[in-house]
Amino acid sequence: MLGKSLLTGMAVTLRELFRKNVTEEYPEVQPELGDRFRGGRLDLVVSKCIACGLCMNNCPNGSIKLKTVKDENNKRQLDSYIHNTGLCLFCNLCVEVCPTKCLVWSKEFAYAGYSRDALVFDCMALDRERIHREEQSQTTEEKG
Amino acid sequence: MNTNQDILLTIAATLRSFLDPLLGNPDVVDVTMYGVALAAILGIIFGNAVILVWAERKVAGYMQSRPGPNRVGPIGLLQTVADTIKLITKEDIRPKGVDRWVWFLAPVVLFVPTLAAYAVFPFSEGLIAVDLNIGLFYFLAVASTVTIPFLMAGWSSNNKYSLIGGMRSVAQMVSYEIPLVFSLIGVVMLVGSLKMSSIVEAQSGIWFIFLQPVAFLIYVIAATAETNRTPFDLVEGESEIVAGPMTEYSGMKWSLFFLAEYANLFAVSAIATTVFLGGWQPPPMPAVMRDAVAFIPGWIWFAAKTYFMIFLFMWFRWTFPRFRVDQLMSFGWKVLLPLALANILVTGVGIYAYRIAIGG
Amino acid sequence: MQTQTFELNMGPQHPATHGVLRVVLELDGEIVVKATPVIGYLHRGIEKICENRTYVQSIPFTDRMDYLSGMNNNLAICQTIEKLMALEIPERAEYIRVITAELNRIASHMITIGVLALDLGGWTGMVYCFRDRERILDLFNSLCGARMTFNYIRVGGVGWDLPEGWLDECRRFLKDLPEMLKTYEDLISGNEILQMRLKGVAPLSAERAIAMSASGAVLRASGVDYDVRKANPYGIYDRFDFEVPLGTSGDNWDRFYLRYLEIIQSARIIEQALEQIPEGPVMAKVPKMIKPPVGEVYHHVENPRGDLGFYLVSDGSPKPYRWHARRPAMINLQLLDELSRGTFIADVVATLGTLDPVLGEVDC
Amino acid sequence: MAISLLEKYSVDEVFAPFQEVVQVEGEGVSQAVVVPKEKLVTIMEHLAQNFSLDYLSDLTAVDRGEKGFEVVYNLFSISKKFELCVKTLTSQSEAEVPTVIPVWPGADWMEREVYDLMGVTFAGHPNMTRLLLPEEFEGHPLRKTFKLQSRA
Repeated sequence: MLGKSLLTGMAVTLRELFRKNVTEEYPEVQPELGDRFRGGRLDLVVSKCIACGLCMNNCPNGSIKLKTVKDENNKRQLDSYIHNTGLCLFCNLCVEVCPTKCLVWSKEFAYAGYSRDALVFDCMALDRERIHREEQSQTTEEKG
Repeated sequence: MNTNQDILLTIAATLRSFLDPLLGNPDVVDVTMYGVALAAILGIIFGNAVILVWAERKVAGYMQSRPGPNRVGPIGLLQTVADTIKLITKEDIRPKGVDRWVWFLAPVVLFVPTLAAYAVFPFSEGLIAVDLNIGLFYFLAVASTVTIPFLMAGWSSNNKYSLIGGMRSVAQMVSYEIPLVFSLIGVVMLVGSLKMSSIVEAQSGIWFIFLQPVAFLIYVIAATAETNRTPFDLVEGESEIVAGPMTEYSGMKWSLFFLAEYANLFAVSAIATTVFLGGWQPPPMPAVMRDAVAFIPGWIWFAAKTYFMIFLFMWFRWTFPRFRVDQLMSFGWKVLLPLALANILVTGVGIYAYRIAIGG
Repeated sequence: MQTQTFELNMGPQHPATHGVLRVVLELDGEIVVKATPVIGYLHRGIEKICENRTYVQSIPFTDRMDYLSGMNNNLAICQTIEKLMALEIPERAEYIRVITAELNRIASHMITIGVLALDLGGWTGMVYCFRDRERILDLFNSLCGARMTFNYIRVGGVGWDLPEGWLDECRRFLKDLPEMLKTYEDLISGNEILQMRLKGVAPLSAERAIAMSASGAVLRASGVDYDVRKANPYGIYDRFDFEVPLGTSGDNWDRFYLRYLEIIQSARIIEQALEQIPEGPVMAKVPKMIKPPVGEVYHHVENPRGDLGFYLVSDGSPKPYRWHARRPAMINLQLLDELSRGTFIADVVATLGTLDPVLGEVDC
Repeated sequence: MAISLLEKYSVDEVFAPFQEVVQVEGEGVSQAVVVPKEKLVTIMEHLAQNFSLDYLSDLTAVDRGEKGFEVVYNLFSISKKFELCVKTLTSQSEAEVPTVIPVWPGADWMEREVYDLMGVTFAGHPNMTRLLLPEEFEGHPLRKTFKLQSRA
């Protein structure tokens, strides 16, 4: 009968009208990212890094650029570590290959900017900032 | 006159008694009062458009398990205002190669019949801008000219999508105008008048939706097609012809189309309310309750019924997929039209039989 | 009366071309005389890129081909490399592969159904499909941290073991699936307007479908029993009991409804896999640097869009000498012209929706 | 499970009329039959008709450097579940093989893609134009002589 299925369809939408909606109100409610989330920036723990360059070599799209220098003991040291998220495929190969596990994904994914340069991160500077923040919070804790 | 005087009528009467000594000549007062009525109708159209755009988005949102606009103003009520500001401040782009005057006039021309149709809506007892004795006929005549601006827009845009849309609008609106008119004829036969107020008053006993259910169904379907809403939104046909005649319009010109769409939606709903749902009269109920709700003015009932009809149209829109152009035409001509004609026949026979029964 | 046909450019920017497909339509009024698809707007040269990458590095690029079914693409490339290396992979990994690939198939078909509803003007159906698909994407997110570009299936197994409670979550999804399908049936596939729009439009004969190398639901809608999972079982698909739904006339309706039926079969496979899944490792012993022996291999799997094949040529070095993908969506898209002729513009949109190309894969 | 056509029948059986021109190359998963391009269409018709290899799974080409271009056809039989890989060679300077559209019309876009990316023309193809790249593009990117530009 023409029309019966139309009424069934209307019943579906009417039922939905009174159901709870599923929207997450994004800026107020942050999404649950899960432990295995990949998609933010790369957090590099400089103190653990041995500057082997495996992450750079394993990157499929050349999004990691690191430079090394030799220190007085002829050991390689990190000179600069640039992660270009604009080129990043978020494939996790760099994190997996790291022998000292000094790379982790940060959960900060909202870094859209007005230029491509905003997508390029200096991971060493970010690490310094992080250490600085931690120290500060430690001192405030001690004071408190 | 009604014992509980309608507040709007009181305002009108006060205004008139205030103007009378001021202007002296009763004709001048009449003209001034028409001006006031026109302003009121414009206010209704714009106010309604703001509410309806918001309501449509809310209804769509809730039907799609999302909240709809909820950022600007309380529960998103000011969203349309914000959008309007955006549309007004947008650059007015005139694409190269458009037929300048026709293209410019199309949205304006579209707005005129829409506005004119509002003159005959009986919002409440006595609350009608012009109670023409051919009110319904006037509405149909005026509303049917809506086709022309769509064709103008489609033809003048110098865009093939617009052209297809314009052609579709002519085919569709002409085809569905006929069942629309025929569905109303049954009611006119019952009332014996085209006057809006008489049609409403004739329903004080029983609403015509109960006497003319088939006509109501045909009217709703044809009206959906007339207002270009899903499942008959072939003129716009988003996924096929981008936006049909509106493809090349932007900014304020586009929003006039948008405004007219919602004004039309209100118009067809108001006519449905007037003709089938008893207009400004409260729903049929026992006499005790009738007295209890007597304080509610007629235009509240009218608005409530009209908004129910609008919700129905929105409900259709957010449930159904779209027809194809050939199916649309064959449905209109092969199903709706014969059905409407049969309805007229049955109504005629019914009226005749009723007269015999009464007479005998 | 003398009439003239005219040309209409549908796309590359058009609401219903599934990305950046351009179709040059020659129209006689509303009737299509000729439809020429013009592709390549999303061509990134993935084949060339992957020939300059190692085997492992080429896996994330396959995610970006058919981005609605990344798991199946990962599966295809990994199995091709494993076939070339003659590598055995652990049981548990095989089961995880099947579960994720079939979940991905369900997600992809949900999009196909929903987007077709949208192309026919039914907005709400699309939203419901996307809403339900979100459940699968959440499952994938907890599994591998990505929602669409997974890079989860790896050479030798899978990247991560299942997190705690994942299988239960998966079972819960399967429990809710019939209700979701009921909703689609009520709102989308049961709708008479939609059936009117699709039934009998753009039929494709079985012979023609085979001759045109069509695959997936497009081929099966014409009644050809060709599902790679059955015809040439890969992985452990021969252990599962499932049916290959077939159409009869190969019209738009068959192509559309087949996807609906395939969701049910995929759910059956997942249910069986969830029962049988053993404990154990999820990764075989694979050398750090993968260097397959000299040789070449063609391997195909059943992608939601059809028969996805990879042709790899190895010269013994860490990089593939030739990396070629047989993309089902591209080959199916060839049919658009002959299927659209004589139908209406509105049908072109529907036909395109049932052929279901993903432009990332068409253009590669 | 699909098996290679050559597991079921011997090469002599399959290619009886063309024995002297057909060669079997590689083994295991790499096994393929190399046919001369002059006989390509005849042999393909023979395979399609007599061994029901009715389905052209894949058509691609490999740049073998000095040896020229190798055009690879992966065939499948939907009814009998055979598979077979057929190859043909064309020299670098000529880079032309006959089209198989008369046998499998579905080869249309696959051949155009090979022409576009590898620069092998298919004689007899009704519309031998670029498929993915723009008309004005110079060169054929999948050739080994075409070097990827490093990112600036």
